[in-house]
Amino acid sequence: MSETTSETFTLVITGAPYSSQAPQTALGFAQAAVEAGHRIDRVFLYGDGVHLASALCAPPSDETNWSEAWSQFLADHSVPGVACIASALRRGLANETEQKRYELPGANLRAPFEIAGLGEWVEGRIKSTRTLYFHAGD
Amino acid sequence: MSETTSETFTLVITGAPYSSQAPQTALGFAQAAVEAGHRIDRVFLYGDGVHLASALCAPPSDETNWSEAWSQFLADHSVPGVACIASALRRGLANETEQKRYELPGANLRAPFEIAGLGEWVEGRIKSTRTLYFHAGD
Amino acid sequence: MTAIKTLHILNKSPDNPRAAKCLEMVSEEDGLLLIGGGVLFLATGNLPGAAKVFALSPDVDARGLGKLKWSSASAVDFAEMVQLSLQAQRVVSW
Amino acid sequence: MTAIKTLHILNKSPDNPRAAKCLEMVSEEDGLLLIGGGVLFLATGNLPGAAKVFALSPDVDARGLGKLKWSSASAVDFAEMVQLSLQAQRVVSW
Amino acid sequence: MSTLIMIDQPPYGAWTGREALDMAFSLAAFDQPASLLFTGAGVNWLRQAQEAGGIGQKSVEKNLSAAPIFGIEAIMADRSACSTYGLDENSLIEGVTLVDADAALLTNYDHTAFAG
Amino acid sequence: MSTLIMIDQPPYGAWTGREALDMAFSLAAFDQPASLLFTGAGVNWLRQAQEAGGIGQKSVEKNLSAAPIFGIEAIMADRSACSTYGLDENSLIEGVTLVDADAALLTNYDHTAFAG
Repeated sequence: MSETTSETFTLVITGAPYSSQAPQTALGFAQAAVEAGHRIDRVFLYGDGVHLASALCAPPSDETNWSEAWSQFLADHSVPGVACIASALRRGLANETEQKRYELPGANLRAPFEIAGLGEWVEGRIKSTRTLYFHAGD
Repeated sequence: MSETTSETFTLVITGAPYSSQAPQTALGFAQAAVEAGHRIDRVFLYGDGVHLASALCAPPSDETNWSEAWSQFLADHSVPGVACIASALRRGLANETEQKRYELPGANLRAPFEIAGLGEWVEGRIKSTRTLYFHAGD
Repeated sequence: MTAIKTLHILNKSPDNPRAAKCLEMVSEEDGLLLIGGGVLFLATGNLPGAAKVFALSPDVDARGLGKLKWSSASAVDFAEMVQLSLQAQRVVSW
Repeated sequence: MTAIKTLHILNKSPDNPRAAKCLEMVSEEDGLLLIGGGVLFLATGNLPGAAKVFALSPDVDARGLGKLKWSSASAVDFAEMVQLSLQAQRVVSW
Repeated sequence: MSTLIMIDQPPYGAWTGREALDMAFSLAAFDQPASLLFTGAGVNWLRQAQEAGGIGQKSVEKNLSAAPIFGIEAIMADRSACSTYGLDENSLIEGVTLVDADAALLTNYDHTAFAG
Repeated sequence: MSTLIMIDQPPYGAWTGREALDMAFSLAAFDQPASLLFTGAGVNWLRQAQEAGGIGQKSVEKNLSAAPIFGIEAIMADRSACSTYGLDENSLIEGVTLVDADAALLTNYDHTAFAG
């Protein structure tokens, strides 16, 4: 009965919120996976996907704040959310460690997102039952 | 002799650095326009283009920092650089005014970029000899 | 339970060149799950005949295609998308 | 000084659907300036015969097309791009 | 100083269509003549009965229906693209004019722009 | 656990190609089998004599030439895409294998991914 076996997923998000639908589709998938008794091993933000980890998004009040919604999901289910360090540094996402290292005027990474290398993706890809990608579409 | 007449340009950048070539092509155009004796009336960042105004980009040291290069150009030639407020708020770009208004944990807009509405684009489009767009390509 | 060799998840519209390549690489033993702009293939109709075709309901409804009759595809929700991704031997996100 | 009605600036590769629409909307009195991925049309060769075609040199060189013979297009630098944009009656950036 | 705003990306998957609408509405708000032209997959913005609540977005159908009230001069759709996507008078929202998007059309406007 | 990384976007105009290379090199660094497949306009990454200094970027030609040294198993290019873009043995960088990118090819890999 494979339906009741608990499986693990690594989700890779490469599309930015308010530019693509990738973060919301990924969240719908993640919620359904958890409801079915599976585990999200980790969420890896790559390329433009790192913008999802911004603490400074302020969309209109009648629109979903996807960064906030994802942070809440990660916290509620103890899922690590990792932004690729190379993508993050180029695109202006920094935590306090990177702020100090590169002498930047601030930090804007939203908790509980962390910054780490592509090794996190490689590990997820090896360990999880499935690694799924959520790209920008059209 | 149209070559020696001074004309004005509004440049609209809609592609983000490190995701598209739009900011660098726009800078090449802007520099050539100024060298030919023309004036850049304003630069308007729209959509994903607002990421160019980030103060927190830290690309590898052997790559150009396009945010810094553009800031320098704007300062050197007293050209206003304006990020669309609606695009900026959704995508996590904020100055201190917006930080206070939306109670955000920080601000990341790089000087001399400012935040304003689409009216700045409309005005540029009316007043300038030419309004040119630099979109993400492939 | 349907046997699926590769599940192709397509979120590109029929105009996107990646969509054409995806359809080229779908075999008869594969499944094709349309999400995002990919559901617009239900409007153009030019879908591969052989493979099993699925379409994510919320994306279909958003694009006003909920009332189209599409005999060639099955509507799925996120729970079924999760199941499909586990059933298939491998998943490719286009 | 060349008379150009509309200058079309195209930065999309031949695979991009916007590129096809751009070529459809170029008339004989227009100019077509290839920049970015648009310069790859010099490799595929399927350019409109009638309109004047230009290609931005740094983009051509970056993509390794500097040594191709392209009789159908003229190389321009940024200074000439500025001039072209002023000469034309209007500019459309695709 | 008439402006044509072109939209060739489909709805909901990408944001440029919404941002193109904002540009057109902004021109209209400043009393500048503006028209919209939908081509390619962009014509899918004009389909009736879009229900985007399930993907956490707002439908733009109402915004588009209100376009004439806000001063948008015309909403045009490329005839061949509509045909590709199975759109006709019965499935299109009201107020859309079918046109052939060709070189001649562009010459009716001083300025033509995409949002991205 | 072999992985195929696909690249269908041309060089320099967009970043996903570079980010796909980083994924492949990262797999190789962790001793995971990885191959690259270039399709569509992506085959233009493989053209000889790219000089990207004029656009403020680095050419990836050297990175790609070094791929076997870093442990990348194969660099493949879709035959028909190469033909579309006028690429042949004389204009391609060394070490590229021409293949037909079809359904059968995918079944050789446990995992297939795009960078964006």
